[in-house]
Amino acid sequence: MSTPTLEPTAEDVRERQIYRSFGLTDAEYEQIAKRLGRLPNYVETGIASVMWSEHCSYKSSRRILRRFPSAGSQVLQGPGENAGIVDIGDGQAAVFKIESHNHPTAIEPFQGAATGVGGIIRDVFTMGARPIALLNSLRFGPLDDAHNRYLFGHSVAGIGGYGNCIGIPTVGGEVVFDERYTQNPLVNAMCVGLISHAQIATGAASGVGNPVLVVGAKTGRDGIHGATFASTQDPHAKERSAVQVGDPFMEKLLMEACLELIATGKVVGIQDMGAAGMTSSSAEMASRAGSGIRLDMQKVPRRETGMTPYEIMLSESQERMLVVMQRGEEQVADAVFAKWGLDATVIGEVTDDGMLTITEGRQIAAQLPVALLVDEAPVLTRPSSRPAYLDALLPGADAVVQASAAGDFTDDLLALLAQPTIASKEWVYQQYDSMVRTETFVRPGSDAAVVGVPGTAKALAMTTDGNGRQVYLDPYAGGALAVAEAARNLVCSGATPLAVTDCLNYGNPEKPETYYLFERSVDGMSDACRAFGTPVISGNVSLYNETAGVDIYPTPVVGMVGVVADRSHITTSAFGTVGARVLLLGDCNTPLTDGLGGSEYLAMRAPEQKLAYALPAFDLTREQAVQATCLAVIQAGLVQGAHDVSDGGLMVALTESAIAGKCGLAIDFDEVLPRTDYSAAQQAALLFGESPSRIALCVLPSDIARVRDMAAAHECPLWDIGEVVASPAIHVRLGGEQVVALSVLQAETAWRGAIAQWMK
Amino acid sequence: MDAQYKAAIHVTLKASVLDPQGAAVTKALHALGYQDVQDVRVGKFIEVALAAADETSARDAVARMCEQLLTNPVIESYTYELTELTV
Amino acid sequence: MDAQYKAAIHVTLKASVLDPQGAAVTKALHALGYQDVQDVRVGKFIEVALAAADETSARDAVARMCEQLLTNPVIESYTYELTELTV
Amino acid sequence: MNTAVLQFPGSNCDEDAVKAITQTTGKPAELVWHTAEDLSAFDLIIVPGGFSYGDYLRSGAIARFSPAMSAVREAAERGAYVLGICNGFQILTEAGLLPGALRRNESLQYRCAIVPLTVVRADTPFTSGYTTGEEIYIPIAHGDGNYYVDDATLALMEQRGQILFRYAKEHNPNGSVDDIAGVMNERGNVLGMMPHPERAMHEWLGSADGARLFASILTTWRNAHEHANA
Ligand SMILES: Nc1ncnc2c1ncn2[C@@H]1O[C@H](COP(=O)(O)OP(=O)(O)O)[C@@H](O)[C@H]1O
Ligand SMILES: [Mg+2]
Repeated sequence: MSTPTLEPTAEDVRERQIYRSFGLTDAEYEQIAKRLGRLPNYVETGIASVMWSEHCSYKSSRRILRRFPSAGSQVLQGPGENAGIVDIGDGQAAVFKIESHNHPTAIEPFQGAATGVGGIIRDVFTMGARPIALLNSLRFGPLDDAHNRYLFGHSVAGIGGYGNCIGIPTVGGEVVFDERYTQNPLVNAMCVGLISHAQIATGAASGVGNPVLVVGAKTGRDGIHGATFASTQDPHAKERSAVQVGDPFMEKLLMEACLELIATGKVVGIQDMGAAGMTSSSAEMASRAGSGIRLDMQKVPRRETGMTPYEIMLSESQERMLVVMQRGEEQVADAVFAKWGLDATVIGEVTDDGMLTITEGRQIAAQLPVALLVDEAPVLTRPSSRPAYLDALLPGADAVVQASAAGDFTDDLLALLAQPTIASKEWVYQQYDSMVRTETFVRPGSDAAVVGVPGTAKALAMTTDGNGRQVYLDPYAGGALAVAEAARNLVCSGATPLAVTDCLNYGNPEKPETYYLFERSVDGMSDACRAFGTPVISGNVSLYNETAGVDIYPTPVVGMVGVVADRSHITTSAFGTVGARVLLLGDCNTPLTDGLGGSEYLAMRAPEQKLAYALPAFDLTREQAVQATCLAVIQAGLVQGAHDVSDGGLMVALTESAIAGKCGLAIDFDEVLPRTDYSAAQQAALLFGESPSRIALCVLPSDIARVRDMAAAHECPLWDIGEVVASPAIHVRLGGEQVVALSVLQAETAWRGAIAQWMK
Repeated sequence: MDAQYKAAIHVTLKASVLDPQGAAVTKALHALGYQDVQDVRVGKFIEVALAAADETSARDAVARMCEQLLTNPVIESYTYELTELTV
Repeated sequence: MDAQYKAAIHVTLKASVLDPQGAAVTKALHALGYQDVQDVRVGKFIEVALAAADETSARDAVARMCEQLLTNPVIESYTYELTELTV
Repeated sequence: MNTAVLQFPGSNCDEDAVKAITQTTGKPAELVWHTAEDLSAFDLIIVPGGFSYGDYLRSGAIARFSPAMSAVREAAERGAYVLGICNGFQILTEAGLLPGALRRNESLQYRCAIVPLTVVRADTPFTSGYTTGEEIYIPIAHGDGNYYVDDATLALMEQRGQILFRYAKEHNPNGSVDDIAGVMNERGNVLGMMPHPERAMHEWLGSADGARLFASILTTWRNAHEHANA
């Protein structure tokens, strides 16, 4: 094979400033040249530029990410590996991570979303874990726009297409619609795996002379410079070549083969090829072991002819892994991969010179210090400034929205239930196989999903949560709330929260205001993670979600996993026990005056004001008391159903529980809130406001005394607000009057049909 | 009066884009003994029956629907043939 | 020496079999304002590159692979064109 | 009863089928790789769900050429029970062991849900544990479950009693002809169905109605076996 003659020379790269088109600044280029003591050639410039891109180097975020707590006795592997690992007892562990695929999705929603799922699955089985569940967190523009419907519909199909084919159940997630995401939809995918401690594999390339193999798919010209592309503005205008087509069938084979190979104990290190393909996987593996790697491009199996070392090193072809085997054990890999009909090809070896050396046959095509690529990548301190709008927000209690019919909130409730952000997500999750592996105890539709741990009485609960509008209105509290809501969802299902993976989706970090939002929300998340004892063990950052000057809301998404100690504790959001009482953990009084700041109700009834009012205050101590009580009463076997109050407020939560339980509810606030002169705004705030730290419980009358005692012991307020009734209707009395009256069927029709109606 | 046309549209993945279906079919054909098959690409064949004032506007409509709905130019390309149907 | 051929195979659902994809595309085109579209059928377009001794054996191979693997005769029918590639 | 669960590249409900058999018989089924040529040791062969060969080209189209499928044909001819679930049903139709074909769902969407089925006949080896006309709940999870046969074949199948399961009225999830969810061969020892009985083994999975299907096969086999040995 001949060396390409058209490739620019090192001098060309400098003279024509080609490095700029790769995303390197003049100063960064000079720094690289200085460190090398010579001009980097074209291949080297390409390699360095992707490694120093935002996507690979986290240069804008690295300083901030250090603020997250990441240690804890349960943590077996914190951030820095392909996925984090937490102990779940009995020698077993949960492995998980979340990842964004926002930019590819914006231009090819099916494949963009599908390959996002493929990537996160690889991150988990790379650790040696068997993936057992998938979740996804989605943000799109409003559904009244055809292009938004196209993006949403195809993304969902792509997520399903990948997970269904590979046979990992998709058990949960969330979907939010807001015009801030029209140009920049967000697709975050999370994967959870199970592993026994003994099987944990890592991505370190150690042991001089150990062979380095590429396994799985052949390399093509897919997505060259995808990593750079993910870090720049306006995905539409940028390199369209960066979209890849996923092959879930190949990934299924690759997963089975890799798990089989890791189980042989002959693997030294293994790492998937994600962003920046072979470049980042080899550099990172060498970096973790403090070693070097030498790779011969001529040995890499290729799908296309005439590929240059530059193209091979930067290709983002999917479904490939880099494996370091023990020397002399190559044939073990051969045998395992042959059974699955896959290639396992030795392409190089581990060295001790600390260099990443790329050859083409005997000829050196690139040679760079691993440290330069990984450790010496720039860490930026970006200017940060508090956006002025934050200080101009009005008190939430001032947001005045009257009921649409005098004194009656029934129509408002129906309208709210049909808001796509609140409506049932059945249209989405019916397209996902949520049951394969037959371990799904709680399928999508409750608070958290629950998946059994085979061979034990335990189960894992998992959820993803985030609310960009709240973070926009109060970055610190919004960040903390995302963590709190995730924990609350787990607790409602009967689980003890264990740890967090986070996906930080923001706009342009070069804007000081955006950077401020980023920083403050990470602070809020960090403090909440400390409070709940849930360290951050893995995560992902997606910046530059900005088009034509419009940033998305700052949207940190929290993925959280907890353990259900005994399957008998598993609880769902269904209130289906006739005669049981409806109790509210948390305060019933402050919501009356907290107002509607940040709520879906305000966004629906007065869209122009939705960003004008401050959020209700958030008190972490109160939140902890509510969650601790909830978990304690569930574990004591005193709870028939539990549902946290979030989007849409108390009435939406109660209605969802009634629908799921196929029962009616008679809610009566007159006992506990005996005044008769509440204003319409106060009533709306109680019914639909989004004051945090509340959980509705369904409890048998005979258990109420014990629940009261346990709440008192945790200093958690508890309110008895109504009863589960057989007659399938929801009635609410407040201020001495009936303020809501509707049949469960009416509510269910509005709620269940809304998204399908749009997507017809 | 409008004339009747039939467009036969071929949508194929761009040459550089991975075609997992094609790869699987190639392998299957080899396993079945068709060793002389070198490559298979699987695309879509879409037949559209439409009315239009004349050939130019029919062509224009077909090209637009290809670009708007029937293909994603990021990964696919298309060609089409138009025939006028005699009624 | 074998010659190189390319077969362009069109697989379509039989006329008697309802085509849900075609129906969906018709609806989507109407929604986009292409009211003059009367009918859409969606099928597969399979390109096979193969070597064969001569045209007859190439045709024979293509027909056999269509019947064995590439189509399901219960619901589909096919046509193909063969071109010899000049090297 | 000796049970084999076939594994093709891309099968993903194989382990679930093994679990269901273990629960039914107290003895695990054997996972058999698609290259196996001899299935003579087995009384029941399950062709499980999943995406064999990615379901590329057509669901089940490539898998039907696996060596194990020739062995399945022989097993069916000797009278062993064959149960194709979801992708397994697709493979059996592609292989010609069952009539008809499975098209894309009418909605063009993959659909996963627990659906009501009507048991059309309860006098077969696969359904003896149900009652005729009974409504049962079994999960579906497929994108290509839209069953097609031409009218003449359908009439014949009706006449011969080959239709075992229908989606309950108003609950056809995919557009299947005549609401068909599961069909049997003429001889009565090969069943293909889109719903997943192996996912309906416990109330906590949403339904335990699938367990009776496996129990039916076991009972029939035992009866025949004891009869033969008597
Ligand atoms: N994209 C999605 N994929 C899978 N399940 C989803 C998705 N979106 C929502 N769900 C499921 O629907 C239910 C309700 O979601 P959501 O309202 O976000 O719950 P919560 O407010 O309790 O976090 C949950 O069980 C959730 O997992
Ligand atoms: Mg919730």
